[in-house]
Amino acid sequence: MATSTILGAVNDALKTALAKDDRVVILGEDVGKTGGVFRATDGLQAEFSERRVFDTPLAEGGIIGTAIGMALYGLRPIPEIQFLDFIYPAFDQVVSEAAKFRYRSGGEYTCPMVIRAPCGGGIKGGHYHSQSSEAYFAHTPGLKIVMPTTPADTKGLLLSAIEDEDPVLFLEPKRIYHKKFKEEVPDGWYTVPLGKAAVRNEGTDVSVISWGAMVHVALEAAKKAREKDISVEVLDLRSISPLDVAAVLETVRNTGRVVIAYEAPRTGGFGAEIAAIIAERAIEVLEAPIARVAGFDTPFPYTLEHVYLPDAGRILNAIDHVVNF
Amino acid sequence: MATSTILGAVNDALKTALAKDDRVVILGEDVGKTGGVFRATDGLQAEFSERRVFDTPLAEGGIIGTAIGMALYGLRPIPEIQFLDFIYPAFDQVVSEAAKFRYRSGGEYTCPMVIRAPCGGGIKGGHYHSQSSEAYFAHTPGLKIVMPTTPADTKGLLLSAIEDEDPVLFLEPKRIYHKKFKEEVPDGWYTVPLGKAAVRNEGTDVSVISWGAMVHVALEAAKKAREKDISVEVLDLRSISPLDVAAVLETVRNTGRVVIAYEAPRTGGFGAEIAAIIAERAIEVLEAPIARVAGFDTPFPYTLEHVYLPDAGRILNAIDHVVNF
Amino acid sequence: MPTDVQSVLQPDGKVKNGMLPDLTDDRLREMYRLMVLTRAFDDRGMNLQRQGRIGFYLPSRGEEALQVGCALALEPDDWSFPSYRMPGFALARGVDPAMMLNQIFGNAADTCRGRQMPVHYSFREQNFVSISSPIGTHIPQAVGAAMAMKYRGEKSVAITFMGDGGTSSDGFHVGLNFGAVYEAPVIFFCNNNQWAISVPFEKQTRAESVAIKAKAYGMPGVRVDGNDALAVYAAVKDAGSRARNGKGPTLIEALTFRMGPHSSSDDPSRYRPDEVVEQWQKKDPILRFREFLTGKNLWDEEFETECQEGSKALLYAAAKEAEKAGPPAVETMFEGVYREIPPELALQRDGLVGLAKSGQLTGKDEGYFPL
Amino acid sequence: MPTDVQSVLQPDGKVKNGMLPDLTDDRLREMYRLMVLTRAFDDRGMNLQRQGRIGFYLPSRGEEALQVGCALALEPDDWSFPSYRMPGFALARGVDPAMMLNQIFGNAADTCRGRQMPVHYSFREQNFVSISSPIGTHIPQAVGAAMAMKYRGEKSVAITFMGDGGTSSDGFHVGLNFGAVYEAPVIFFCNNNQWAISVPFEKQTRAESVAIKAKAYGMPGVRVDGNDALAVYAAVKDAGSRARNGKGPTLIEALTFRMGPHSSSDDPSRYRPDEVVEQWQKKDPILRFREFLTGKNLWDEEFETECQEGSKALLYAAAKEAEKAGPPAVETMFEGVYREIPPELALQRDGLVGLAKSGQLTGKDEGYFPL
Ligand SMILES: Cc1ncc(C[n+]2csc(CCOP(=O)(O)OP(=O)(O)O)c2C)c(N)n1
Ligand SMILES: Cc1ncc(C[n+]2csc(CCOP(=O)(O)OP(=O)(O)O)c2C)c(N)n1
Ligand SMILES: [Mg+2]
Ligand SMILES: [Mg+2]
Repeated sequence: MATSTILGAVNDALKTALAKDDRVVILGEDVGKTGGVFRATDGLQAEFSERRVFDTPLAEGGIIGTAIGMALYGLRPIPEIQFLDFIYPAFDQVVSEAAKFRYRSGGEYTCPMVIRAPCGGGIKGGHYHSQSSEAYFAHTPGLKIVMPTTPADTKGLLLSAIEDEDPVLFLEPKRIYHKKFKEEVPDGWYTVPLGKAAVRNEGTDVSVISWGAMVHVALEAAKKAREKDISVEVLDLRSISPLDVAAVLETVRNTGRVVIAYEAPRTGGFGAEIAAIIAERAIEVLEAPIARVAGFDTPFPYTLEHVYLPDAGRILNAIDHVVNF
Repeated sequence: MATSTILGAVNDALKTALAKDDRVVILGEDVGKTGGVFRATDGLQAEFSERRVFDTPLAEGGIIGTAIGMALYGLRPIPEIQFLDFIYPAFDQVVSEAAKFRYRSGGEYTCPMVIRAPCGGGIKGGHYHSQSSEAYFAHTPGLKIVMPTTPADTKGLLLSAIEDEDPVLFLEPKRIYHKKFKEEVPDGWYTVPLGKAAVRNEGTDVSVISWGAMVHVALEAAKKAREKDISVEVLDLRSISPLDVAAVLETVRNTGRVVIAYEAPRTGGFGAEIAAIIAERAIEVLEAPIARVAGFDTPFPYTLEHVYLPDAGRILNAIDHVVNF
Repeated sequence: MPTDVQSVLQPDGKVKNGMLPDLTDDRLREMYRLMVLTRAFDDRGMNLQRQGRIGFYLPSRGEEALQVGCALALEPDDWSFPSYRMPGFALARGVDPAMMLNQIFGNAADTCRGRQMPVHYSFREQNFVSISSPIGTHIPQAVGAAMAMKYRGEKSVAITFMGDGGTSSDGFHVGLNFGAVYEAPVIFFCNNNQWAISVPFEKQTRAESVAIKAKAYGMPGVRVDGNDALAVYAAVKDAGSRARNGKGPTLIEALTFRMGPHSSSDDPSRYRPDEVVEQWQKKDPILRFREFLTGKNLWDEEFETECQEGSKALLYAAAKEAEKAGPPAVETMFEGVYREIPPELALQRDGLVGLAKSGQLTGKDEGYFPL
Repeated sequence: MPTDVQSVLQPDGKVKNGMLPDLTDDRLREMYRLMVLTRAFDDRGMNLQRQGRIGFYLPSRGEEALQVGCALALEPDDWSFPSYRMPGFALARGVDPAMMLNQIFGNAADTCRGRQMPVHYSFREQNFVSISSPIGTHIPQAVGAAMAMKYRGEKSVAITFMGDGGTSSDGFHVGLNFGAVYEAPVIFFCNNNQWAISVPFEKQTRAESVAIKAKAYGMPGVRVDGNDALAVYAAVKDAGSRARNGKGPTLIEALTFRMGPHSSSDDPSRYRPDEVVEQWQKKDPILRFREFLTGKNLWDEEFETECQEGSKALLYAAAKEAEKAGPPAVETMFEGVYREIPPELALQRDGLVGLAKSGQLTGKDEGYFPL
C-alpha cells in the first residue's frame, strides 16, 4: 500500500486493468509516448506496448466512435478526452450512440467503455479548459457518471467503471489531481461501488451536498461553520448516475436544511435535480429553503476564475442563510 | 388577419422577415426547393431566390458553423436543424461558439442568429425524431431558448428572436405543428417579447407549469380537474431562457401547489430547474411537494411513445397528489 | 483514376470480356432471387404504410444490386454497420424477413423490442449492427470493430455503408481518417444514389466523385456501377482481401439511383424531374441481371414465378403474423437502459404500471411519422 | 501534383530564378522586422510565463515566415479566423503588441476583458476574429463570413488557419466542403508544423500531404515552403485573387516545424528526438530571410540592432504597462453574456458584489495552467 494522489490513483487503476484484462485498451490524444498532458497514462505505453495504449488523430468523434466499435466487438476501451470541454465533437457519439446502443438494439449490442476526462476549474484554463458539464450527461439515460474526490476512491471507482457493462463517463476533477491530499491507496484490484454516495463529514444542522472538487471546498466551509457552532454534514455524491437518492434523502432527514454546492453554471446544473428530488420527496422535513451555491450563468472566465468558482465563503454564507431562516 | 396553424405561423414569420430585412438568410437541409421536410420554408426559395434560402450539404456542424460566420459578418441567418435530435454534430458550434462569442471577445464579435428546430415527440419518430433536449441548452449561458405553443405567439416570438442581438434556439413542438387549433395570426411584423411567460388558464388550487406541446396536455388535465372541482392555473413558460422567474413565483404564490410537466427525461430536465427555483425562493408558500410529470429516464421509445409521453391522466394524477397532500 | 467506373455487366446484361467473378450458377440464381425478394420487401413495406398498418417505411428500389452483390462477397463472421436503406443487404446476409417485419411493426417479437422506428434493424446473429438515424455516426464505429478484429489477430472485416449525403458528415471524415491511420480491416461503402432527400449530389460536394475522397486519407478509392451486382461483388471481394491481408481500408463508391421517394413521407415530384427517373428506369438492376441470366440459360418463366410469387407469399404471410404479435408490454420500456435497472428507474416503472393498471392513462397511440 | 513544394527562397536565401513577388524594398525589410518582432514577442511571452507573471504562453518559434508572409498578402478589409499559434500574423496585420500583452495578462484593458486564456486574442479593428480553444470550430465560421461577403457582392476574402492536427477535426471537413459547394471567397491555410502536441504528422493522417485533401472537396490544393515568407506571400496572393474573382476557395499547406514546446506547459523532449529539431534549426526562416536581404543589400548590423533591440525594448515596456493595469472588476464578469443582462443574472451579480464588498469571499487567485 503506497500513498498516492488522485492522478497517481488514476494511473494505478489503468495499469492494474491493463495487466489483468487483455480486453482493455487505452486511446486518446497524447496518451501514448508522452503519457497524457496531465500524465495520467504515464509509462503505460512503455509497459504495455502501442497495441494497448495508443495515440489518436485529433478528433474526439473518432476517439469515441472507434471506442464504441471496439466495445461492441468485445474489447473494453478506455478513451481519454483531453479536457471535458473537448467532448462536444463527440457529443453525438456519446448521447445518440453509446448511451442508446443497449436499449435500441434490445440488448443485442452493448458498449461497455469508460470515457475518462479531466473536468472542472481551478487551473486557470479559461472558457475551454475548466467546464463542469456533468449535467448534460446526467440528463442522458443510458450513461453512468462518476466523479471521484479522493485517491482511494478514484482507483476503486475507476476499476468499478471498467468492470461495468454500461458506458461510464469518469470525470476527474483536475484541480485536485495533485492537491489537497495524498492518501493510502490499496495495491491490486479492488472496487468501490458505483451509485453510492459518501458522508465526508457528519453533522446535524445542515447538509451540504456536493461532488467533485467542490466537496473539498464544502469541507472547508464545514470547518469554518464549526467555529460558529454550526454542525454541517457533507455528502459527496461520487456517482451522478446512478444517483444515491437514498443517501440524499437521509442526510436531508437528518438535518432538515440543505445547501447544494457545484461548480457548473447554476441554471440547469445537476444541483437543480438534487433540489427537485428533495422538494418532491422530503419537503415535509425541510426547515428552510434549499440553497444552491454554484458557478454563475456566464461562460467560465479566466482572470476572475477564483471569484467565479464557489469558495468556502460563499458556501458558508449559504449555510448561514438556511440556518438562520 | 388569417387563421393559421403553428407551422403556417412559422412560414409567415420567415416570409415577413425575408421581405423586411435583407440581412436575413435561411439555410438548412432540404429547406430550398422542397420547402423543408415539414414544409416550414415552403415557397420561400421560389419567392426570395436561392441567394436568400438555400439547401446545405448534410452536416449540421457546417450549417451552424457557417451561420455563425455569417452572423459575425453582419447577416442575420436562420439555420434550420431538420430535427432537434440532429443538432448534436453541431453541439460544439452551439455551446462553445455561438453561446460564447460575445462574451469571449469582450463584445467585439457577436452572432445574432435563430436556430430553428422541430422538437419533441408525438409523431412516432422513435429515438431520433422525438427528443426534447432544451435542458442541455438551458444549462448553456449565452443562448436564448424559446418554445411557442400557439400560432400567434409563434409568429411574434419568432420575429422577436430574429430581431434579437443574441443567438436564439427556436424550438418548434412538431406534434402541434398542425394539430390542436388554428387561430388568427396578425399580418405583417409584430413581436411577442422573449422572456415572458403566459398564464393559459387561471386557477387557484394548483399551478401546472409547462412549456411546448405539454402545455396543451396540461390544459386538458386542467379541464378534467375542473370536473373534480380542482381549479388549475396553467403557466406556459414560452421562453426557457431568459426565464420568467417572476411569473413562476407568482403562480406558486397564488396556489401554493405545483406540478411541473415536461416531455424530456425526468432527471436533469428543465423542470428540475423550475423546482429548484421554487424550493429556493418560495418554499414558505408551498403546501405540498413539488411534483414533476415528465418523460421517463429511458431513450424515447417507438411503439410505446404514447405511454412514454406524459398524458392528461398522469398530470391529473399528480394534481390529485399535490392537492390531497 | 478513381473516376473510372468499374463494371462487369453491360447495360444489356452482356458480360464484358473475361471479367466474370467466380460464382456458381446456383449463387448467380440466388443473387437474382434475393434482388427480387428485396424489391418485394420494399413493395410490401410501402404498401403496409399506405394501408396505415405501419407508421413509416423507407424503400431501396433501384439499389437492389449493390445490396445483394455486396452481401454475398462477405464472410459470415464479418461485421456490418449498415445505413437505413439496406433491406436487401439484411436479406442477403440471411436475415429472416419475418424478423424484419417484426421490426417494422415494432411488435413484441422485434429484436429491438419495439423501441426503434421502422427499418432501424438490429440482427446480432448476422453481425448486423443496430442502425441509428443520425447520419454517419456508425462509420467510426465500424472502424473500431475492425481495429478490435486486428487487435485480436482475426481475419474478419467490418463493412460500413453511407449515402452520398453521408459523405458530408463528421463520421465520414473521422471514420476514414482513423481507418487509414490504423490500417483497420474495414470497407467504406458509399451508395451514391445521387440524392440526399431533396439535395442532389452536385450540391453535396464539388468533388468529382466520392471515390476521390479516398485520397484525403491515403487509401484506395474505387468507383463501381452500383446497378451491376457482379461488379459490386468483385469490388467488395477485392477490398475484403486487401483488408484481410493487412493492407487496410478501401473506399468503394457504388453509383446508383434512388428510384422511389426518400421514404413513405416524401414526395420527390416536388424537387426532381420525372425525366431523370425515367432514364434510370432503363438501368434497372434486376432487369439487367435477368438479361444476364437469360444469356447464360439460367433464367426461365418458372424461375421468375418462383422468385416473384415465392417472395410475395412469404412476405404476405409474415406481415400478417407480425401484425398479430402485438406491442411489447409497458414494463419492457424500462428494461435495457442499463444492464440492471437502477432503483429510481424501477420506481418510475412501478408508478407507470400502477397507473396503467388502474386505467388512469389517457395517452393514445396516434400520430404517424411525416418524414 | 499537390506534393510539389512551392518555394521562392532557396535554403541559402538565394532567389529561385524569376520567382520573386513584386514587393518594394521597404516591404521586404518590414517583413524581416515583423519576423524578428514575432520571435521577440514569443520570447517575451515564454519569459513572462517562466517568471510566473502570466499563467500560460504558447510560442510560434520557427513559424514566423508563414505568419508574416501570409498577413502581408491580404487586404485590410479581409477577415481572418486564426488559430492560437499566430502572434506574428496579428502583429503583421497591425495589432499593437501592447494590446496583445494586455490579453495575455488578462487585464482590465484586454479587448477580451480578461475572460480568455492567454493567446486567445480578439481584435475587431483588424478583422481578427476571437480565437477559441476547440480545434477546427472556426473553419466553417470563416466560410460563413466569406459567404456573407459574396452575398453582399464585396471583394474581400476570409482566411482561416489550422494546424496539421486540425485537419482531422470535424470543422476541417465541413468547412472545406461548404466552402467549395458555395464557392466562397475563403482561403484555408494549414500550418503543417509536423506535430499536434506529441502526435507526429504520420499518425495524424495517411494522406501523402495536407494539400491533397483538397481533392476531396474539388478545390485546388497547394503546398508551400512555410519557412519561406515570399513563397507563402505568393501562394496567399494567388489564392486571394482566385477567391476575389469568384473562383472559390484554395487549400494551402505551409510546411514548417514547431521549434519549441507546444506551450509553456509542454516538454517536447518526452516525445521527440533533438536531432529532428536540430535539422530544422538549419532552416530557420528568419536567418534565411536575412541572407536574402543581405544578398539584396537590404540588411546591415544597424538594421539588425534596430529590429532586435527595438522589439525587445517595446515589449519590455509594454509588458510592464500591461502588468500594472490590474484585473477587470468583479462585476464585469456578468456583462456581455447577452447584450442586456437578464434579471436573474443581475441578481447573481449583485449577490456576488455584495459578498465581495463585505469581505466574505475566500477564493484565491492561484493555480496555473498545466498544458
Ligand atoms: C445528422 C442527421 N442529419 C439529418 C438527418 C435527416 N436525414 C435523414 S436521411 C437524410 C438524407 C440522407 O441522404 P444520403 O446520405 O444520400 O442517403 P440516402 O437517403 O440517399 O440513402 C437526411 C438529411 C439525419 N438522419 N441525421
Ligand atoms: C477539440 C479539441 N481537442 C483537443 C484539444 C487540445 N489540443 C490543443 S492544441 C492540440 C494540438 C493541435 O495540433 P495542431 O492542430 O497541429 O496545431 P499546432 O499546435 O501544431 O499549431 C490539442 C490536441 C483542443 N484544443 N480541441
Ligand atoms: Mg443518397
Ligand atoms: Mg501542428
